[in-house]
Amino acid sequence: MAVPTTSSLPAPPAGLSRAQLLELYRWMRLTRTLEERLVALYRQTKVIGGLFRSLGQEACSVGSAYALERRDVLSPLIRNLGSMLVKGAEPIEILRQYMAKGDSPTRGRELNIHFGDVVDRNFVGQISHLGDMVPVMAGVTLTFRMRGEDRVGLVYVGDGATSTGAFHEGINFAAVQRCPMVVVVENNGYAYSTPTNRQTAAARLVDKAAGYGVPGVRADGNDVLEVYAVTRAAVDHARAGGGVSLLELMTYRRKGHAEHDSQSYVPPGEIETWAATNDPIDRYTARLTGEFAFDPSELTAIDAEVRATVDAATDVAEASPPCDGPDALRGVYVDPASMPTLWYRGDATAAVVAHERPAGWGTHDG
Amino acid sequence: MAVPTTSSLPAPPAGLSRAQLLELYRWMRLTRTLEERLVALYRQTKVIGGLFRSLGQEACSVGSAYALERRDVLSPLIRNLGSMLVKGAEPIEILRQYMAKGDSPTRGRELNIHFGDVVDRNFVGQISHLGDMVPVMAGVTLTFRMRGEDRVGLVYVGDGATSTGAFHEGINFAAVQRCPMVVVVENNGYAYSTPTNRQTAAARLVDKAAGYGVPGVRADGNDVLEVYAVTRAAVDHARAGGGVSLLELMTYRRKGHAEHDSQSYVPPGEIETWAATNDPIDRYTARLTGEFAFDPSELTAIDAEVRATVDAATDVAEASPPCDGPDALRGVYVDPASMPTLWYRGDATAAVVAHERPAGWGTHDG
Amino acid sequence: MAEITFVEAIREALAEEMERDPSVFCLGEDIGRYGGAFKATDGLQARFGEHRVIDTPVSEAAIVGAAAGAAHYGMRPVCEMQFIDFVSCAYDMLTNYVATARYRAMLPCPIVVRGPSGGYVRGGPFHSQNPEAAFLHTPGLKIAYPATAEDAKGMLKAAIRDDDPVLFFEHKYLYRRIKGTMPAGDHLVPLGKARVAREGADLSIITYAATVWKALDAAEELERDDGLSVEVIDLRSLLPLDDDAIVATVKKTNRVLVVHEDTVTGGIAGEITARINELCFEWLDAPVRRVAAHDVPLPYAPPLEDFVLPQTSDIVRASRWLAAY
Amino acid sequence: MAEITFVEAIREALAEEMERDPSVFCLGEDIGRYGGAFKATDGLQARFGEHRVIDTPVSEAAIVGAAAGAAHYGMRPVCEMQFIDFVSCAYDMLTNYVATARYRAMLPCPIVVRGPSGGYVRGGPFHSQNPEAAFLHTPGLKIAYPATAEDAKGMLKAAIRDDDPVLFFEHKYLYRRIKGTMPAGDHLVPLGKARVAREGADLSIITYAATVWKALDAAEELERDDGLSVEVIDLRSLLPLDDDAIVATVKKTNRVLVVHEDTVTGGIAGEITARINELCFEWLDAPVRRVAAHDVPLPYAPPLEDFVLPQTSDIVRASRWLAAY
Ligand SMILES: Cc1ncc(C[n+]2csc(CCOP(=O)(O)OP(=O)(O)O)c2C)c(N)n1
Ligand SMILES: Cc1ncc(C[n+]2csc(CCOP(=O)(O)OP(=O)(O)O)c2C)c(N)n1
Ligand SMILES: [Mg+2]
Ligand SMILES: [Mg+2]
Repeated sequence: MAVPTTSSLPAPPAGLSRAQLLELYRWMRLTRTLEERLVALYRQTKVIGGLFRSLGQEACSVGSAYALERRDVLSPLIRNLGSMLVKGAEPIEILRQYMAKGDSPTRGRELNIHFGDVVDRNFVGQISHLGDMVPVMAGVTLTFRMRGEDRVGLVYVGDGATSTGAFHEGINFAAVQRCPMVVVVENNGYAYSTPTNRQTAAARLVDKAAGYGVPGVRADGNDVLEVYAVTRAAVDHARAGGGVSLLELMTYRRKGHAEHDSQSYVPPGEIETWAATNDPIDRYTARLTGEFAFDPSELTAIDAEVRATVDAATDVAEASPPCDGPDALRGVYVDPASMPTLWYRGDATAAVVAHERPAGWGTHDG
Repeated sequence: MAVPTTSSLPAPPAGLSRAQLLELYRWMRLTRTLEERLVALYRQTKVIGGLFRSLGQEACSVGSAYALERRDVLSPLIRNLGSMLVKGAEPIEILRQYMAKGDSPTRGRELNIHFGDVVDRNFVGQISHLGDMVPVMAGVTLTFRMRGEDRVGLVYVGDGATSTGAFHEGINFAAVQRCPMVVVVENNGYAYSTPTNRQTAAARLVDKAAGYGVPGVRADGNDVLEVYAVTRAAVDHARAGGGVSLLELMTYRRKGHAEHDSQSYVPPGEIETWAATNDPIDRYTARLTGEFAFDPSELTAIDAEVRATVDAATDVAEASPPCDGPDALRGVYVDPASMPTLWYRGDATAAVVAHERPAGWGTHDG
Repeated sequence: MAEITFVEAIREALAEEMERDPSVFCLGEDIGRYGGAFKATDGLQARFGEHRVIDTPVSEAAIVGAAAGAAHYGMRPVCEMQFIDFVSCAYDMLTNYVATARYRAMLPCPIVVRGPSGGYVRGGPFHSQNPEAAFLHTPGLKIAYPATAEDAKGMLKAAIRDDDPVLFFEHKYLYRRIKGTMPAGDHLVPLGKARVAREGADLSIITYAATVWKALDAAEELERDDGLSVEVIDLRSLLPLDDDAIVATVKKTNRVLVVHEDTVTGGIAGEITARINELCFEWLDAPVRRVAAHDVPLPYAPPLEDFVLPQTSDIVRASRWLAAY
Repeated sequence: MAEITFVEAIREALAEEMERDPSVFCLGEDIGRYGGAFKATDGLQARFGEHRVIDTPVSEAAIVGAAAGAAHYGMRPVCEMQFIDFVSCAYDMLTNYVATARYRAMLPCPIVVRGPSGGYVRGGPFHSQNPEAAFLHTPGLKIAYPATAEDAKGMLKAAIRDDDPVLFFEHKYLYRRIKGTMPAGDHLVPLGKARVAREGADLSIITYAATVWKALDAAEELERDDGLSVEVIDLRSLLPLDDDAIVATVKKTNRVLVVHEDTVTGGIAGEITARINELCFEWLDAPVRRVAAHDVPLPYAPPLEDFVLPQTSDIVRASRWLAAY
């Protein structure tokens, strides 16, 4: 896969302050450092289940989420750890969740970064089924439009997820309803082992936009400022009542689908080229210290602070209690709030005695 | 809704002979006459279930199906009676099916024109769930490509059906696989009561083509020769290994969704305008007798022959036997070929006596 | 109070709840200006506006998914499936996204998915379905299937107010054939509670939806011709099932017929039989037996449909078997 | 003959059938070059070519629909769901299109839809499902769920040759944990036939898939500690169910525990209980009882998953109850 072409030169820091430029850097660095920590914990078998990396894609998550206000709603996928951090998810939550701790955001019910908070920080807990979050976010943003609230929603899909019926139904529904929604297609070249050209015959995923009657923009997903700028424009468009936009962010998945994946299907050199020439953090670092004249020490200070933050969170997470089995029965419904424990969990003989029988029913001897 | 714009002037009779020009006329006339007969039978309550008309859309069905060879496969929808006739369905089959006769093609299992023949005439029995036939036809045509057979498939969808996930998944799959498949979107302005602009925000349904990386053509669906020409080109393209095409045929549904529908939602005058100025049979008649210099008597002779055919078929269909209840249990599986009749169909007391009990099990007295 | 039909009861429920609570809104295909394929939402768009009675594209997964999203942010959406047969297109969304929302992510998801279901109407295999059993093993969902106009109204209102997602099946055979007089005021019928549709002492028929009426006809006939006293239990809610009501009738009559319109294999009668075994096996004087549809897709032609679906005469014969056992 | 794992048995079955019959082909996500998420199709694309081992877009409905279309025209497609949890996205296609094809339109539809299912692997709610019960009331489908490597191979080969559509569940917990020695030659195990996994006289455990192994462990423990002789029936096929095998074991032991990994409510145990009631109620010396998962979406954290799913100790305790009854 070739290095993506940039549709335009990076915009100047689109109304961002210098502090914000550093903040973007910090979110990308935090994403990467936290994921590296998760890899270490995974190797120690402390992470339970698969581990999904966004290495090399951090600019997509961070740049796009940064374009949202706190009241706006974000729907992340497994490679959007960075978006969730920007939206207010805490490293400790991520760590506890990956380690299946009893005080994790889902109390052990769900894995990795499948969790959300629609009350305060406004990101929605995803499910695994690809595409399903698009209709859901159509409904979230329909609500804002119906109630006249000044809020926008952003939903991510991968190149693979664009093939799902749910994606199609959701974006079409939202487009007709002019929902204030931004759909970000994070085209990282692969869906698991399947390259994008086996996923669709379309020349560009953004070519789908016209079929839904919405504007479409393709951008360099490894340029955090460009990602921010195009997302910000789409968010503004949505906020102004313009409805749905489709963004295609060109990036590259440098790690396997999950940690276990050997990436045997990737052409030799492809990963190395991207790593060497198109790492979003490297590129941004160069710009910050070059074009924007930050002193490198400002960035290393951030790196150190991030590492300390992740270290501290790791210590707390490791000390977190495991889940408690019977808690599994709580919270399926509001009413009833708990499901009963099954009949055989207890003393068998006592249960036979307790088992109700009609009067006159004798002890049965087979 | 405005009269559709024609993307190009009608082609001259695209390699068609004069006999074929008359054949096209006959299929359209047969479609309309047969549907009118069904309306009469419906009013006599001899048609069981809903009745779906293609009045004013006959050119879409006939012109497109006429572009196929017998070995090619067609997947019709409820408004494609004309296509099925072209593909070899007999009026008697249609009549028996609508009247739920025991010798109908599905032996009473399915209704209206939900039936097929994949052995000889090559059209596939549809189901009601919109969009589902698109993946199915992707598989049919994938098979032809895999086996190197010189066969093409054509699948219809309505404007409404383009909103389904199945449509999206099916056309995308077929496009990636370069299946020899033509997708015909019959845009008749409505899905039940929903106008196309509430179905999609896209300016034109054909704008979806680019999103699947396939060529898209919009054509005047009420010009049978144009329909034939664009379909023929797409079929040739598929046959030559070019893969999927998407055609949008602009037409208008002059009757309600089904016979019971009052069309209260249609703006006043809209139906009348289409009927007066854009009836596909009227337009074709004018061309045949004008541009192609057929004598009107040649057409009235066809009309009479068609009427006689439908009359004769009606007589036979009316005399056809009804279905036989127990036949319902046959044919769910190849193995077992029949399902058992349930236990209570028979004499209750005898069944109690016959009911097996262990030796020594006394008559129970409650 | 005048009698109204089942479908009018549905419409009243929707109107009353939309009136009462501005967070209630409806979405579905052709439900707005047209008022729905069965006119269940007739007049609601004129009364409540286009943004509270939304005509959607033909996209069942999007309808249900959007409802879920709206529900997370405080709305109480009511989705219409034009025919409940099309809920299969939203199966993933319902079973994976909606049903698990609260459990996996503490997402409130108070939605109702309603639509016309059931056979006896010559609708053929795709306009006659009873898909309730497919959802029975999905914790997080509730399932309602009323048989009377009163319950249709009272349970739909309860479903809309319920904080959990509810699948609400409306038997289209009953829409215009069944009438009822609505209790005055805010008429609510709680979910999860069965109803004794007819008291009896000799045997029990446990059923729901359209076959409640067939069971009542059968009970009448059995009383008249055989002198049998048949109790008919209308389950009304299928998830949760009203175990207390099931146990009570078993303990009373000791003989049980479970009747439903869905196929015998895999229908809800299996679950009911298992619960009876677990909760009150010792009270049984005969095996629990099922009357249900034959295991075939529902065919369209009248003689075939009549053969496949359970009829009153089947219930009568099966009851005689049980009584004679 | 060397032992091979369950997943290798699957692969052997696929390879042998593709070798034997050129109309057999595979399609699914990442099954080609990558060999599938669980490597069930590893090496098949290299051996049989790209057009017989097809990597598809992420489109379960299209995978199943395309398989059906191919089957109408003489092919025998084998679809892989990357995880069986995603079969929900093809629910409409399977239950409405595929299952009815022969009945409604005389369309041959010999497809197999296979994929890794089941829990005990910390996969969480969307990578651990057992959706078999959702398909049980769909006439036209067959359902296979083998527990041994031998059956995995023999039944998959039989499923591919079957002229009807088959859902084929492969428990991922067994993929690499269970091994077997394949019989020489063309090893076929017929669909629709259960297997006596262990002979016994005092009580019967009827089960399938991963819990067969837990039932066998429990039987061992009960024999050792309680002197109980427990029969274990491995159903293998869930649709059609092997009534003869069920009746035979009931008549032999008179006490039945039905065990499965799916939730208790709406799981297949209900259907089995109903059939026992209908066919051999009079042979029961105790109520039929169920051991199954708690009625919650399957949680991910080990203590939660362990609590929710049936464990060997649960089967032991429930068996003691039955024996003491
Ligand atoms: C409906 C559905 N089918 C299959 C899967 C299995 N699956 C998980 S991730 C994945 C690939 C996703 O690719 P893409 O959308 O490009 O996202 P990426 O992993 O590249 O970020 C697949 C097929 C799924 N989660 N959902
Ligand atoms: C999946 C699905 N949802 C809903 C329906 C109900 N339905 C039947 S026809 C129809 C409208 C179809 O409109 P369109 O596709 O434009 O075809 P037309 O009737 O105009 O030919 C609807 C919504 C259906 N058949 N399938
Ligand atoms: Mg990707
Ligand atoms: Mg239309």
